[in-house]
Order: sequence, then C-alpha cells, then structure tokens
Amino acid sequence: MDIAFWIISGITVLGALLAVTLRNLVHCVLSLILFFLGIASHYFLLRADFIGAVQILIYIGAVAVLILFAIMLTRNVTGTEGPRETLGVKWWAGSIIAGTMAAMLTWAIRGDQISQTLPGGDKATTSVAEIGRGFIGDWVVPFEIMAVLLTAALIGAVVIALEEVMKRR
Amino acid sequence: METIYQLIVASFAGKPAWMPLAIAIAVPIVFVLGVFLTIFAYTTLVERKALGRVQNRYGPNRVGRWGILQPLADGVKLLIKEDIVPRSADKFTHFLAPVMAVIPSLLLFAIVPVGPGLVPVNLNIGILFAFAISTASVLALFMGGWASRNKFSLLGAVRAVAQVVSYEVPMVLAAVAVVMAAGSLSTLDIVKAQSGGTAEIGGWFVFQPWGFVGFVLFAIGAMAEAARTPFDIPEAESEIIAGYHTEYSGFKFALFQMGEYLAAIAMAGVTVTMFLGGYLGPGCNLPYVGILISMFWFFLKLGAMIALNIWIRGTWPRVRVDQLMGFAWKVLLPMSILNIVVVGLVRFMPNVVVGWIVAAVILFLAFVVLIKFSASQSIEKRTYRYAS
Amino acid sequence: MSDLARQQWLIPFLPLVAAAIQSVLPRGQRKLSAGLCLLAMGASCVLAVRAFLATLGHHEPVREVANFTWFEFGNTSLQMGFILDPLTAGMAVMVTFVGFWIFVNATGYMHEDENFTRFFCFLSLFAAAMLGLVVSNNLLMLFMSWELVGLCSYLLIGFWFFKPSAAAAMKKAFITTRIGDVGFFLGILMLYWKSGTLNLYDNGHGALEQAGALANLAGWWGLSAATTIAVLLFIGAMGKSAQFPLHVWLPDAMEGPTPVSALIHAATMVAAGVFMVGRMFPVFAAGGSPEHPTFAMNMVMWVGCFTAVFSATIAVAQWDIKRVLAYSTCSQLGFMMMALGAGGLVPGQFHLLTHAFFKALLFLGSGCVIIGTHHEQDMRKMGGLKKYMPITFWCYLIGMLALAGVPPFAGFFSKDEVLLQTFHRSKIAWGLATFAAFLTAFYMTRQMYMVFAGKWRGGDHGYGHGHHEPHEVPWNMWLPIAVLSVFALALGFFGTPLIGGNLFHHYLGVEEEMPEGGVGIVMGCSILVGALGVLLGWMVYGRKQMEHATDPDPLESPLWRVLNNKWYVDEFYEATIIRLTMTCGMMFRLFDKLVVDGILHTIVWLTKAISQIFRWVGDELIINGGFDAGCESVRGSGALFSKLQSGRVRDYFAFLGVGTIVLLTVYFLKQ
Amino acid sequence: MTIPLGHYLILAGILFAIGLGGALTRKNAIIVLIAIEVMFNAGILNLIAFWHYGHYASLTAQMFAIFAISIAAAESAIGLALVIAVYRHYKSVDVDEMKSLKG
Repeated sequence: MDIAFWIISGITVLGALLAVTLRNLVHCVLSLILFFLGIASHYFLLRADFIGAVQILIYIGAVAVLILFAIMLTRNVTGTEGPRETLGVKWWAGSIIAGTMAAMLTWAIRGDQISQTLPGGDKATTSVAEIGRGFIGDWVVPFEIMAVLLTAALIGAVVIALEEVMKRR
Repeated sequence: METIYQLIVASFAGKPAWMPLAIAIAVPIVFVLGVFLTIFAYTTLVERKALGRVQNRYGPNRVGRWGILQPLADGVKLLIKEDIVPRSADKFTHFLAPVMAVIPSLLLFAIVPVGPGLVPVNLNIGILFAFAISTASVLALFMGGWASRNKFSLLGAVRAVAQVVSYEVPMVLAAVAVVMAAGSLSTLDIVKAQSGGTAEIGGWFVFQPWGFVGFVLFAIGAMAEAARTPFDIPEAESEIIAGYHTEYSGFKFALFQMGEYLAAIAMAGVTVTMFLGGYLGPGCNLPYVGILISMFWFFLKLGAMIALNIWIRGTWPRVRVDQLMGFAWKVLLPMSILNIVVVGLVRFMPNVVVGWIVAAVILFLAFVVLIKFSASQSIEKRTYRYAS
Repeated sequence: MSDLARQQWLIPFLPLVAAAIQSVLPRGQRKLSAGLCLLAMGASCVLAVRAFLATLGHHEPVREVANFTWFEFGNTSLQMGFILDPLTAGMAVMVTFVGFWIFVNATGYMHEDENFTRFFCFLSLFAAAMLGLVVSNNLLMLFMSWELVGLCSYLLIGFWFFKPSAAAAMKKAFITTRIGDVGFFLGILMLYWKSGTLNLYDNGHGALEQAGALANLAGWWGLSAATTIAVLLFIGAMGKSAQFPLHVWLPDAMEGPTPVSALIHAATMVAAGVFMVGRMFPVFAAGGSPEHPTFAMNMVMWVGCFTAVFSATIAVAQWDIKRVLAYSTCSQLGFMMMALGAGGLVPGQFHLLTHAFFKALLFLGSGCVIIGTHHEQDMRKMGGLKKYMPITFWCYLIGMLALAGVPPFAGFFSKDEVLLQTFHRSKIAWGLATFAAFLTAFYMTRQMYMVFAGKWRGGDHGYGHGHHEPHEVPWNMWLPIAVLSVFALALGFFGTPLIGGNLFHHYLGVEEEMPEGGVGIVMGCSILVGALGVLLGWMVYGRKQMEHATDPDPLESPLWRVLNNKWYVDEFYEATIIRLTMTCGMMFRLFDKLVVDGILHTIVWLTKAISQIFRWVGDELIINGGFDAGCESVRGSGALFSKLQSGRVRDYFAFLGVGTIVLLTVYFLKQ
Repeated sequence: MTIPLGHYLILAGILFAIGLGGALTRKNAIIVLIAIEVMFNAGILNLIAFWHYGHYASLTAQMFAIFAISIAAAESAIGLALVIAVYRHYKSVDVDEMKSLKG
C-alpha cells in the first residue's frame, strides 16, 4: 500500500500545483478536481470511507461545479485570464513566502516525535451508522448550528446573487 | 451472506495471497464489462426499434435478422469515422471529456448487486458512493461542452450542469428515505431489508406509499441525470443542435453515448435495488439455483426499467428549461423532503395498516397541493424579455 | 416573599415583551401600540406595587435575592440574579408609576408623528432596560441594562434623526456616557478580580457583603481596593447622571421628543447613575467613617456639589424652556450625589424619588406648553400662557414650587435633608449647595414669569403654524401632570421628621444615625434662600414684563453671556479633548498604515519610514508646538501614508503568511 | 502500510503552502478561492490522518472533518456569490482592483 500513498500524493500535489498555476481558469478547476480526487483517495486509503464519499459528493459535485458556474457567470467563458501576469515583486514575494512556509512546516514535522507514529494494525472503518448516531448524540448542537449556518449561507448566496434580478424589476 | 469476494478468498485458501485478490478483482470487471456492455449495446437497438414502433415505422431491420447485428455495425462505423477536433478547441480537455463520461458510469456498477452477495464491492457507504460518482459524470459533459469552443456546446454544457445539480437534490433525498427504512447505506443490506413478504415480493419498498413516491421521484431524477428525454434539454437538437457533443464525432461521440446509456442502465439498476427489491423474487432463496433465479429476477426488473425509460422517451414531449427547473425545485424537492418526514412518521404508527393509510393520505394530499400550486404558476402567459 | 424575589424578572419582562411585539407592528397600528405599551407598564406597576407592599411592615429591612447561573465555562460560572429590597422596590414603583404617566402623556405629544409605533417601541424598551437595572442583583446584568438604557436614550434622543442637531445630540449622548462606561466597566472587572463575584448579595458571599474585606485590600493609586472600585464606578455614574465634566450631553438631549426628556431626566436614565451609586453604597463607604470619609465619598460629594452650583448658574441664562429644566436636572442630580457623598444614602435616594415626580411633572408640563404653543420652545416667544392654559399652569406651578424648595412641597423636604446631611459633613459644601438652591428658586421663578405671565409674544413671527393662539392640551396630556402634581405636593411628607419620625428612613432601614442639631439653621436658611430666590425672580422678571421676543434679558452682561454659553464647556472640549483625540486618532492611523504596509518592503525601507514619521511627529510637535498646525501636518502625512494601505486582499494574505512564518521561526528558536 | 504519520502531515503542509502560494500570487478572485479550498483540504487531511494514526474509535476527527467540509461548502457558496456580485459591480474579478477598503 505504500506505493499507493506515493502515487496518490503525487497526483494530489500535482493537482494542487496546477490548480493554482495554470493560466486557464477552467483548467484550474479541472486540476482542482484532480486534487479533490487525490484527497478523496487519501481518505479511502486512510479508511475514512464516509469522509471520502462526502469529499467527492461535496467538493467535486458541488464546489467544483459551483466554481465552474461562477466562471461562466463572470462572462469569462473561455476561461482565459487577461494579459499575462508578470513575474513581479508580488509573485516572487508570494512564492518565497509559500516556499518558506512549506520548508518550515516540513522541518517542524520531521523534527517531531509524533511524526514517526505508525498505524496500529488493520482496523475496521467507522460505520456510517456510528457517524449518524454521533450527529444526533454528542454532536447534536454543532450539527444544528451547522444546519443554521448552511441555511444562512444559502439565503446569503441567493440574496447576493439575486441583487441584479431585483434591480431589474 | 458472504459476498463474492469472500467466497473467492475462501476457495483459494492456502494459495499465494495475490491469487484470490487478482481473481476477486478480475471477475467483477469482466462481468461488468461483458454483461453490462452487452446490455448497453442491445439497449440501443431495442430503443431504436421501440421508438420506431411508437412512431409507426420499423426501426433497424437490415443488419442481421431483426437488425440484431445493428449495434456491432454501429460500433464499427463509429470506430472508422474521422475523428474531428475543432481547431480552436481545447485539445486536451476535448480528448479527456468522453473518457470522463464513461468512467463514472462504469464505476456505478460496482455497487449494484445482481444476486445474493453478487456485488463487485460491498461498500458500507454504497448508495452514497453512487451519488458521489454520478455527480462526477456531469463534469464530463461540462468539459466536453466547454472544450469544443462552440456556443451551442457551451450552452448545452451549462444546461447539463444546472439540470444535473438540480435533480441530484430530490434524488438523494428520495434515497435518504430508503436508507432510513433499511437502516444502512450498503446496497446488499438495502435489498435484504426488502426481503420477506408474499413470495419475496410484498416487502419491496415500492409497495409502501413513501416507497412508491420515492420510486417515482428517483426514477425521474435518474432520467434527468442521464439527460434522457423528456429531460434532454442539454442536447435538445431543436434548440442547441446537439448540445455538448455537437463537436464530437467518431468514437468519442460513441463514448459519450455509451456513458449516457451506461449511466441510465446503472441508475436503473440502483432504482431496482432500492425500490424494486433488487434480485428478490419468487424462488430466489432456493438452494443452488437460487443465485441463478435471483439473477434472472434482477435482470428482468432491469429490463423493465429500461423499457419504461424507452417508453417514456417515445411518448413524452421535451420540457422547457424553466419548467424543468421549476419542476425540480417546486415539486420534487418538497415532495422528497415530505417523503423523508413520512418515513419517520410511519415508524411511530401503531401498526402497519394504519401507517400505510396515513402515509398514503399525507403524500397524496401533498401531491395534489403541489401540483395545483405549480400548475397555477405555469399557466401564466409567457413574457419575452428580449423579443417583442 | 422569596417567590416575589423570584418573580421580580416579570417587572422588566413585560415592557420588554411589549417592545418586542411593537417592533413588528405595522406603522398604522397606533392605538394597539400605545395600548400595549400602557398595558405592560401598568401591569409592571401593579407588580412593583405588590413587591413594594411586601417590603412594608417589617422591622428589619427586607432583602430577598434569587440568583441563578447564567452560563459556565470551566470552573467559573457567571451568575445573574434578581433582588427585592426596599431600594429596588421603591425605585421600581417610581419608575413604573412615573413612566406610566409619561407614556400617557406621550400618546398626546406624539399624536401627529408618523413613527408613533417606533417611538413607543423604544419607550417600552427603555422602560424595560431601566427596570432590569433596578431589579438586578448582579453587576453584570446591571451593566447590560445600563448599556441598554444608553442605547435606548441614543435611539430616543435621535428619534427625529432627520434633524442634524438631533443626530449630533444622539451621538454626543452616546459617546459621552460611553466614556463614563469605560470607568464603570473597569470598576466591574476590578470588583470581579478582587472579590470573585459580581453578585451584589448572595448569602454573605456577595460583592457588597464583602465590601469590608475589600477595604483592606490594596487597589490602585494608593487607594484601597474598595475605594478604587468605587471611584471607577462613580466615573460611570458621572456619565449617566450627567455630573461635571461629563454633563454636556444632557442639555443636548433636549433634541428628543419631550416625553423622552421627561423619561430621561426624571425617572430613568439619569436616575440610573444615582441609583447605582446608592446600590453600591457599601463599597463607597467601606473603610471610612463619618469623621474620616473615604476618598470616593469625598469625590462623590464634591463633584455633586460643584455640578449643582455650576449647572444652576447656567440654567439662569437659558432661553429654551427645556434647557432650563435640563440644567436644573443636572443641578438636582448634583444635589443627590452630594447627599450620597456626604454619607446620606437615604436623603439621596429620597431626593431622587421626589425629584423624579416633580421633574417629570415639569417636563411633561413643558411638553404641554410646547404642544399648546405649536412647537415653540423659546421662552422669549411665550408669555401669558396662564390665560390660555390654566390646567397646565397650575400643575406647572406646583412643580416649580417643589423644585424651588418651597414648603410644604416635596422638593423642600428632600432638599432640606440633603442640605442637612451636607451641613454635617462640610460647611463649605453646604454653603455652595444653599447658593445653588437659591439659584434654583430664582431661575424657576424667571421661567414661570417668562412663560405664563405677561402677554403672548408668540405672534411676533408669522411662520410655523401661523398666528394661532395657544390652546389648552387634550386630557391625555394634562391628566398625567395633574396626577404627578398631587404626588409632587404630598410625597415630601413621607421623608420628614414631622409625621411619625421619617418613614422613609425607617423603610430603607439604613443603620445610620442622623446627626442631631443644625436642623433649625439648615431649614431656616433653605426657606430663606427659597424665598429670596423667588423674590429676586419677581423683581427682575415679574415687575416689568418682556414686551417683545427680541428684547434682551434684563440681566444682559458679559457674565450673563458666559452663562448663556454654558461656561463655554462645549467649546473647551472642542478645542482640547476632541482635537486631542482626533490627533491621537491620526497618529494611530499613521502607525497602522506603516506597520501594515512596511512588511512588503525591505526592512531598510521600514526603518527609514518609521524614523521619518518620528521625525515628522517630533518636528511638528516640538517646533510648531501649536496644536492646530501639528494636527494639520499629521493629517497630511496620515493621508500620504494611508495610500500605502492597499486594500488588496492579497497583501493582507501575504502578511498572514509572513506572520505565520515568524511564529514558526520563534518556535524553532525557542527549542 | 508502513507510511508514518509524518508523511501525511508533510503532505498536508506542502499542500497548504501550495494553496497559500496560489492565493498570494494570483490576481483572479476565483483562483484565490480555489487556493483557499486547497488550504482547507490540506487542513482536513490532517484531521483524518491524525484520526487514522491516533484514537481510532473516536468520532471526533470525522465529525470535525464533516463540519469543516460543510463550512467550506458554505464558504465557497458565499464566496462565489460575492465574486459574482463584485463582477457585476466592477466588471472584473481581479482582486487587486477590489481595493475600495484601502486607507
């Protein structure tokens, strides 16, 4: 299974890199989907099946599609960005900050004891029923708050996006 | 009940570990590719014949007796046709889209049990996996439409995305009702939850009021997800030529068609599993032959669902875009949410008969109200914003 | 009895419900809105009276509390609670009763306003907040109500927010009281820090019950903890009760509708400060004795005394009928504070009660006058109203006599007690207060003559409502003032030694012996100055009436003009504090831009930039010296550097990233 | 499987840095949102990795992951609605042009 980790990690990192560097917006989203798939595969590999399925359902099924819609609605139909961004000060600054952060995080994690932890044997995955019981058990309050949050987000998104329609009337 | 995987592992006890694994991986793949691709091929033929009869003509009848070799001929024809890629197209995405269209559809078969234990993978998140995968299929349509650099293609793609996202919601909610009743997401468990009853038929969820409503909702949603008539506005030829696959030809076009049909068949299989008792039927519990009988029942039901699809396609007019969206959000969604509530309600009814009656009354009233409500909306005179 | 304490929450709750309902009423539902408001207030009043009656007839002072836990985090829990003791019961009755009649009056006053329901919604909320403040047995809850009161006053003062002056006044009131609230909040925090609880009474564990212990702890500035807390709390009370130097908002608050003025100046908001000091009285007094009072007590007394005189002088030279009353309120609040500071909880609270009645009466009366004269507030354009508005006149006269301290009206007795208490503490303060009492009598007489005597001068101007004659107000406006005038007449007797030995003292049950002696001198002096004030008022304004609205004041003089301009306090603030704050704000802004921006550029650049600013700031402050020039140039450089704050999300993102890296670096270096 | 926990943590760290770099270097608001999603996912991956290597029976990590995913979904919905609204106003999705809040 080690090889699976390396392959999936490679795909994930590649997807992430392409998603933030490609020039074409739609290509970015497609790379992002690749990244999401990689992450979902990691979840499956880590035996968190439910989270993996949720990842695919929400991120690929909803978020990525939403981003595609946003691209279409901002009239940038071909997905190309405007004039080429120069590799200016900001680009270098950003890259250096990100690179430094990656290096430091790696260094920090490598130096820590916990990073050597190995999984303790093959364990059964958490069943969906347990998660469901968690939702209406210990986690019922966060769950309800999440419901309220999502409703608020729904209404908010509708209100923000509907502005023009209201004006037109 | 063991799954096929466990059976294989058991029969290879003592052999090197890779052997049962390889067999367990190979058998379902071969089975899915062999059986379901054949079903796909002949579905196209049956569909063309049936549509022909509906439209008072013969349909294909030249290649082989009753046109029985027609799919083969179609395949050969499409394979040897020129593969045209528009000059301004986004080459890579244009190439990737048809492939992407087929993969999720094939993956869907991984969780459809065709007999007791006969499921490629018995995931404990089975149904959720199906939805997760089927949403991914929409990306292929979008990629194809967008990469073609054709405004009709793009319109078709955007329509497809909007439609699939909209119909996904009531479909998932209809499935939630089933999951609640069965107490599991696993497809095998869902089928098992429907066993019992008269001749292994009475336990099917479709015979419950909420099950029937869920079945209808799910079937409609599945049809819309696969973009089949009457929900085929993403490829409505009278409006936007052929939608997202306008710029496709040859085998890429065939792959798109294949993806669509496979998705429709797979969703029909999921529908059968969830509402029509899957492989259950009289005699499915018999020793030894039970597996064959249950497979027979499964494919019979699958065939019936496909036939229903074709029948609807042949007889219903295409809906308008606004009707399509309005129907999903104003009728299907409230109905499916109510359905979930009713499933919960039925559990607390004193006995089965009372629960049945209460559920039927509630759902019927809701249906009448919703239809009346949406009908009064759709009668209003159409206004044109840009045309006079 | 304990049930009653547990039901205390109903008293603020009913107006709160009324406010909540009214907030969703459509504009047209005026009758429903007013009805709800009155119903809630009346019901609260009944409840308050019930609680009040329950506290009567006990030998020992009654004190019932009902505490409950609001929420917990870890081992710490925040509690809330309600209290029923004589102080609360008396206040609650006063607030609900006076408030009820103010509401009745408001139905008439706001009759023509199209935002009638909004007004009543705010009024109800205001009453609810005030009652919450009164019944709470917890400083946190008291503070929350306190802030709510502030918010409501903000909303009500600026009720006619379309008037720029009202909008300015609402901001002024809010910000000024806010300054005091900072002190209040610090006091609360310190109290919690030192005593570990915010409950006032809690079976011996409450903050007030620990006041003695607090007096032995060290606080700040070399004071004991109790005194430090008391000083901080008093700063809050200064803001709320408009004590010098935070009094400036109160006169401006006259921009609000008159019932609001009555509510703010009589029953509620300004009373909150005095009530709070009275409520926290053990903390103020802890560690002192009548001979050697604590610093907090002295501070309260002298601030009160100064405010009393200071505001009274300003009131002498005002034209606006409501402003006179406003400064008079400041002055009377000073009296109350002075009494509290002199160690007299009972006189202070008693004066608060009586003052609430007659000041509400006066304000509502002035509201009647304003309505009767078609929204005229300038006393120069009134005159001769006795003929047109007899009922208002008689009620107003009672209120005026009560305020002027003429026996046997309520104000006389309560003020007399205040003066007596002060007399025993400090002769100087007593002298000043007596002078303030004299001024009070004088300016009230002046107002009476200007408004009600002589001939009608309003016809001089041909705009507004035209040449309409003044008219008497409808019954729902004069009834409240008639009722209140009965109380203004009679209430004083409850606090006098004349009948059965000072009932109010006995009721509040404070174990303080009223110092013997001096009663004759004090009472004689106050009667004398009252009479003198009235006499002088008659001599200056009564003998020769103003003929025209444009006539100058008979006392026109440089000093008078200073008074008319309120000792130029507002201008002083404008020139000092506000400008200083603006400058500080500029400098902070400058600092902000620099820190935020500098990160993207090299450290050298950053160093150069900072040194540049320091040079600029130093330059301007040292060389130019003048505030004006300094302010200008700082503003200029601020504008220059503000361009560097890009407003771009990306830059901020970069700062976040850099910050994280810095944190990680620190983490490594520490290992 | 002999992959130690550190590998997952480093992977998540690298992904996070990639997201951060994207958010810093790109001007298009939609890509900034994409980059933020990448960072989100890196964080959630950490949760699941700790769950797998740590207290397996506990639901906490999965619950947190689900909540984080929900929040991310809500965030992206709002974010994209904002992008669309901003686009209507400025006719651009360049984050460098959205600087009305500058000092």
